Amino acid sequence: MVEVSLTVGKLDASLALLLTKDHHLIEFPTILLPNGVKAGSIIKIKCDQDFETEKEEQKKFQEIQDEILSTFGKNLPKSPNLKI
Amino acid sequence: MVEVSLTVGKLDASLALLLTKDHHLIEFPTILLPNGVKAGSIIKIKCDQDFETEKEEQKKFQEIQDEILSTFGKNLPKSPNLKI
Amino acid sequence: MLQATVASIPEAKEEYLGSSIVERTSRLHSFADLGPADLCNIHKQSTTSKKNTEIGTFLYFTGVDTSNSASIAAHLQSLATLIGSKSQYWFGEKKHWKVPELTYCTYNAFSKVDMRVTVHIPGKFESHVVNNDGKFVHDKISDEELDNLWLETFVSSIVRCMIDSDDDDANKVGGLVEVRKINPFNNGKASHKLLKYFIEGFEKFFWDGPKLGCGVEIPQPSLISNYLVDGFLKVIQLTQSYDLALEALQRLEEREPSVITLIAQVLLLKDEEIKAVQLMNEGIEKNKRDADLLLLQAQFCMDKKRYDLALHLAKQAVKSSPSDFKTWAILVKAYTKLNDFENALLTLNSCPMNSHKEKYSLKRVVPLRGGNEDLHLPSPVDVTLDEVSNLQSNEISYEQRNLDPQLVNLPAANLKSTFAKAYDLLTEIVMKTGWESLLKYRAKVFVMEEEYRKDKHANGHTRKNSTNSVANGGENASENGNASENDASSTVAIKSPKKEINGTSETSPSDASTKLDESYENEFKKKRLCERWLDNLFMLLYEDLRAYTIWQAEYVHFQAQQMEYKKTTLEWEILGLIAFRLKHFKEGSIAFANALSGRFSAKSQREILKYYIMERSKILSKNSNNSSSQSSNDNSSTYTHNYTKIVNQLNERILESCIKLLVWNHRWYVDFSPTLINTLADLVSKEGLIKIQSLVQAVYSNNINPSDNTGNHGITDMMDDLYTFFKEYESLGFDN
Amino acid sequence: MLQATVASIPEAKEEYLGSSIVERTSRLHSFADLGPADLCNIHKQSTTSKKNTEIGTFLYFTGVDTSNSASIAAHLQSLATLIGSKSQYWFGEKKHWKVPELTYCTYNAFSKVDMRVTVHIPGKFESHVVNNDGKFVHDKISDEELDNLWLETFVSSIVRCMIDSDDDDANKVGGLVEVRKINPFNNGKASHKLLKYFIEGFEKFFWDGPKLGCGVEIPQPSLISNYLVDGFLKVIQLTQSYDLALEALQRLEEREPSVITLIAQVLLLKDEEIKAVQLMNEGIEKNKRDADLLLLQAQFCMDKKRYDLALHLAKQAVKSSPSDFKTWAILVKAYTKLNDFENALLTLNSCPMNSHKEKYSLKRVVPLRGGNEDLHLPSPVDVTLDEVSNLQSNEISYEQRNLDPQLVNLPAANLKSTFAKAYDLLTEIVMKTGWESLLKYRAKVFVMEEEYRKDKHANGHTRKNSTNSVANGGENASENGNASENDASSTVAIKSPKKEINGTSETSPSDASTKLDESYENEFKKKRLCERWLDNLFMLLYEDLRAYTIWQAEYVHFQAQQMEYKKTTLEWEILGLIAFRLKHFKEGSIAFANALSGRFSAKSQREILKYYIMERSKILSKNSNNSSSQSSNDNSSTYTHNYTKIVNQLNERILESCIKLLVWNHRWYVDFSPTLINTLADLVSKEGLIKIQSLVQAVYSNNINPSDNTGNHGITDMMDDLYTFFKEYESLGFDN
Repeated sequence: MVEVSLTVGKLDASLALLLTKDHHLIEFPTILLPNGVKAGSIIKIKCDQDFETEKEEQKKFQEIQDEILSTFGKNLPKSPNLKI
Repeated sequence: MVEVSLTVGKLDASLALLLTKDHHLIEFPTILLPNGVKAGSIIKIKCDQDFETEKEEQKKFQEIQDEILSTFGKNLPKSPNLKI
Repeated sequence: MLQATVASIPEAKEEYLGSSIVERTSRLHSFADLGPADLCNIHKQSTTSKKNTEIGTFLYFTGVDTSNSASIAAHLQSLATLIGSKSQYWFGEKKHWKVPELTYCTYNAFSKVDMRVTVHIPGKFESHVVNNDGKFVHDKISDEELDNLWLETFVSSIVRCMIDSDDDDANKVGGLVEVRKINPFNNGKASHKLLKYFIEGFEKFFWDGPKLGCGVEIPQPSLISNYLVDGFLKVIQLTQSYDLALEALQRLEEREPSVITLIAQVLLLKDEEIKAVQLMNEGIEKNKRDADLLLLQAQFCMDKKRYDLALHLAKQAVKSSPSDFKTWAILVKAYTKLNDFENALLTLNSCPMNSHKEKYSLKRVVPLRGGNEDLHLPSPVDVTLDEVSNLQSNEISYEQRNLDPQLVNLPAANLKSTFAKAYDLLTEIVMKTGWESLLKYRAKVFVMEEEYRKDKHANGHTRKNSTNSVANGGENASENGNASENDASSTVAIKSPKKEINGTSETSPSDASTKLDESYENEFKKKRLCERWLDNLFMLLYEDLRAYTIWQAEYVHFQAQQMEYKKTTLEWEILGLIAFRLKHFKEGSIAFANALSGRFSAKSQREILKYYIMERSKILSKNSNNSSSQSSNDNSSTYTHNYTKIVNQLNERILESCIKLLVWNHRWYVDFSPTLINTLADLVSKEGLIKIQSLVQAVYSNNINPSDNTGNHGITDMMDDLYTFFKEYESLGFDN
Repeated sequence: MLQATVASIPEAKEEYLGSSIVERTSRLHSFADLGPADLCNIHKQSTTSKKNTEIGTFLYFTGVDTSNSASIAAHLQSLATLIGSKSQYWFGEKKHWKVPELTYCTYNAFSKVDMRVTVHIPGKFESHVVNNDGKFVHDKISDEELDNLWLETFVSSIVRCMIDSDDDDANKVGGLVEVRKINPFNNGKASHKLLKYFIEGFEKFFWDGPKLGCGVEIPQPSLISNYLVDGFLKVIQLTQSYDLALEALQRLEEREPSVITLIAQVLLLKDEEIKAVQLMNEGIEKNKRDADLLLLQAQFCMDKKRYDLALHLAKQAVKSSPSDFKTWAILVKAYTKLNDFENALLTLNSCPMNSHKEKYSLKRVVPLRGGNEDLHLPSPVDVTLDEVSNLQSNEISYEQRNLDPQLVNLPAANLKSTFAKAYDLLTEIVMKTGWESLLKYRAKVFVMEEEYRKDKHANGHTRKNSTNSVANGGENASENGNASENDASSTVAIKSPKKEINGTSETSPSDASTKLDESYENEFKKKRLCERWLDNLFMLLYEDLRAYTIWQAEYVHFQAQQMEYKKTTLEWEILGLIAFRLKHFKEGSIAFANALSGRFSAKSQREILKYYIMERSKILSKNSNNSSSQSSNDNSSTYTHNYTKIVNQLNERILESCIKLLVWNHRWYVDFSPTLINTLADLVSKEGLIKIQSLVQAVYSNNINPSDNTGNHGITDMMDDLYTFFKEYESLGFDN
């Protein structure tokens, strides 16, 4: 887990400019900021890996692959190719 | 507090490209990502306002202002302006 | 076989003898990616004039066999013979030339050297290798290295002649015309050897493919996406040599798993759909972040109309390669097909733009000091079709001068690179939503850039500055107050709600930021900033729609008044292009047909050809549905009759369009048009060669209607060349 | 007072009568920000030639009183009289002209209209207002509105003439020379009225200031930072009218609190330091995110050498306005002063670049069809100084042709906008660290861009594309393999460690990303990507350092051999500029002195003038320290003696430099140089007017040494004009 403190340097329609202590400049969507945050506010960001969602998504993706294979990847009896 | 789930689309030397569910693209410093994160990983970001640090910084800033005022903003007896 | 004539060789005069070579040498260091077309320098002596003065000319070539110095020497020799064989009109004077010396330069894009062959007549030939600095490095090269350089050169040449787009007008204003393009694979048995040699070269240099550059949809060439691979696939499709390709690719796949995407692509070209699907599935199992493969799979699902599946794949592709335009583009398409327009707009807004790249096209290396005065552009007389070959340029320039000002310079027509592609995605959306709804969707998801124009943020720190090279119209307008106000009055419908804050308070930084702080929590926070380039595309879309709407309204009005709606060919063509940009294909095709009823126009002909092909495939796919569901239906035979009639009609139109374009290309020394060959090959596969042959014979036997501008000559000979090509490569349908 | 002569009027020939006005009209819509210089169109009839043919000429003006149409008419009238009063050499022929008509155009940058006055001689004058579309809109304007337009026009003119940099060479190659610049405030009592009128206008249009644009350090003009404010402050400094300014600003502050920054700035100019400090403190109490005020406070602390305090303020400024270059720049400076080079580099890397903006400069509006052949550029004879006025251009072009190739086009010399400023920050760092340590610091904090060149990311999605307009050298080199290899061999010391991954695997997307995934957790993760533009600046720095080092080494070598180290003036000048860029001011000043010993050069003179001023302020500040600490010292009187001698010497050199530059400017029709006036005013405040006057009198009374190229004429008259100016505005020291 990583936790870090950032200053909101600027607040725009949809993007905020955040500054780290060591002068990193980060563009950050305002939608991800808590309510009440203003230019000049300081925020804490915690960042964690989300293994659960990873697994879920993987499963869903596998289902899509299976569906594609079963729909288009099997030798169906071909409809007769009419020649006119 | 805001919590959100993001996919790591790409991982560079210092910047990662993160994607939100609704197709926001965020440049994010890799230094803020937890160890073990790879391209394709999913991460959770929690964001909180940090009132304590705000107060601290405010105090420190006030001290600087006071020092400036007391150093340069008081009528000291002028050293005589030597005309040569 | 159609023999080249001296009238098929365009030439440009050099400033002084050999200056074209000097110029090329001085520019070698600036050649990027594939490099320019081959250059041929010709020394000419007049046999008629007394003084023994030599002049120098030059022209460019693509498609010449550059696999070794001897084959280039042979090409030069035959060129010299051709020029010396007959007298010709040379800038108004009848001249008989002798050619004592020729030099051919062809660029090796792998090793970044220029390979050169000089032939002395009579005499021997010599070859040189020239590096980036213009220095001869031939001496330092071993025989083995030299063989390798020639193979690289050959592969470079073939890729160049395949990638060079034949979509563009061969004779566009200011473009390169002193170039002759030859089909490298239409040389009987010998071309089979060349094909094998090319595939061998492809396999060998596959790992250096990125050196050749790539198209505009990706920012950087990769092993799987680059011009070498593009050229290879085009050769395979042209010659239908799928099995040769698969062998080579399977060997490469053992070393590089991502080659699986290319194998699947060739299987799809070969119509082995099930195999391809299985292979793609296997590939994804191995690497579910292979963006190229995900893209191919997504495209496949789109083609099968399974947009739900495509959506999932496109999302995964974006996650796997978020800096590529093409992954985002297919996501936009999937959302659009699924009528999820809000997400379509949001993803469109996230597409990474690529403003620095241009499509590959052949360019002049040697500038024409005297402009067009330096050009000798003879008219080939061996293949002609009056309406095409006799097209007068003064007629076109008359139309240009008198062009309806409303139709001049519609900025959407000049979009380049990813901006053009993004516009295409946007028109697909508006096609389904209509303009008014589109504006509502836009207002729902975006905060408009102009509401934040004062915003300092817009400068150094955002992606927005990638858009500065968008069509100038919009940019200029926003730069000075008055102009943009004038603009506002004409595009009032497109403007988002006027700013409420005004003047004073708006420009005060402290003030503005307070305002923003207060309000951002509600509306703005949920919306996203619309990228400036997308904002600009909306503007261009409005202008296209306005022009289109005016045209349609006028047309109805004229019809009601029973008046003729008169436009020049050029105007119809522009209207057709607007309609096609807006996906109103039916209306566009009418405009192009009107354009072509006035005079021949290569652009209109090419566009209407696309329409015919689109229509045919629509009918064919409808029929395959019908034939399964309605096979027991009573109307079956009437249906079949109608269907056959329509398809036959379309096929005839396609054939006619191809032939006219082939004649046009031939007039401009272009005897290799991959797209047209593929179209005809497709026709042959559907109808059989015999039917096509007899159709051509019936309509284009020499000199049928010399009176009504349909007189023609040599067309059957020209087509014979193509039949030979189809037979040589055993194209589908060549044998019935 | 120095009367203008006909030889002070440069002219350019029009294509046809009135064409310059037509050209200007057609370009009105493209004028941005402040707009171009005023244009004056002159119709001329030869009284000597028989045929009554008229020709048209034009020139540009700045500094003319444009406060109403009558004053412009008066200016035109006197111009006509001047031209008609005497015959003159006109392209080699002696001609006597009559002027029947003149038109003057001056751009109102607030309302974006062109104000025009035409005078017929004999006859009346008329005035017009022309809008962006080139239409006359005079009729629709009420008298009150018209008065307002004229006030706007006047303010625009004054701001233009103040902002137009007089740092640049008046006669630089290809630049605008057909322009005459006048001091708008050197007109006796009348100019006091103009000054008041300008301040009135400033106060009235303060809210529209952002319309006039801003310099390169900020992306967008704000109320506090824009050309109107810049021009205002320059006028206040020039005329030392601090109290007038403070009154106006205090009224503005009531409505807009951020004006406090400007008040503090004026207080500092007025030398009321304590008041300024208190005011800044108050302002910050009210709004601790006022970036402009924080910047001013930080700069103040820097000047006081309290870098620790400046650092805190700079950090707060960056947090308050992170998209401005200037907030970041001062943070870099503070870190550099505090020897925290790692943070200096990290913050430098975060500076937002502004590649689209250019410094304001006067440009041609009317192109010269015939090039320089169209220019009539007489030599004024009223003020001359032989070595300056007789400078031969063929001497300079000889030096240019024979220039040491090592010194041609050092790319750092051509940096523009924020890139030039960032380079300045970088050289401040290297000045303290040296090159080798700088490389180590760099390697410690950055991953180099080239290690990630293949990286797709570099395209659409990062800020990196803001750097594409950096000096071309670097960009081109990286675009084609060979060139960049050659490049590598010459700059091998600068390259970061070679990539370990090579060829094949590097270009394979799947492969590369796996590699990256594995390794990113250790080294790379802690480092930051070096922006491409910064990478490029390191390259340029290396080239500057190399040239500098070679020069210094050669010099030592020649000295050891007791040989003369010979260079042309141009070469010395370039060496001086390199040294100044690298902050080796002593070495630079030697080079400029060498340059000037060969012949006069305006650039060298200007640079060495800066050096003299820098040296003097160093000595003065050292003395003020010494005088307090050493007042009881024995050596005190010897010290004072030496000190006085050095300061006197520097003052004489400063005076001499100013005079030479004034003569040079006068030769090129520039009779207004704010920087030089300020320098002289400073001298007067230090030494008293009487001393300066007698110094000038002693050296420059007419025609002293006509033999040795120091002959002169009219210099005392020219200086009298300035004395009058100082007296008029009661400059410090004018009365002793």
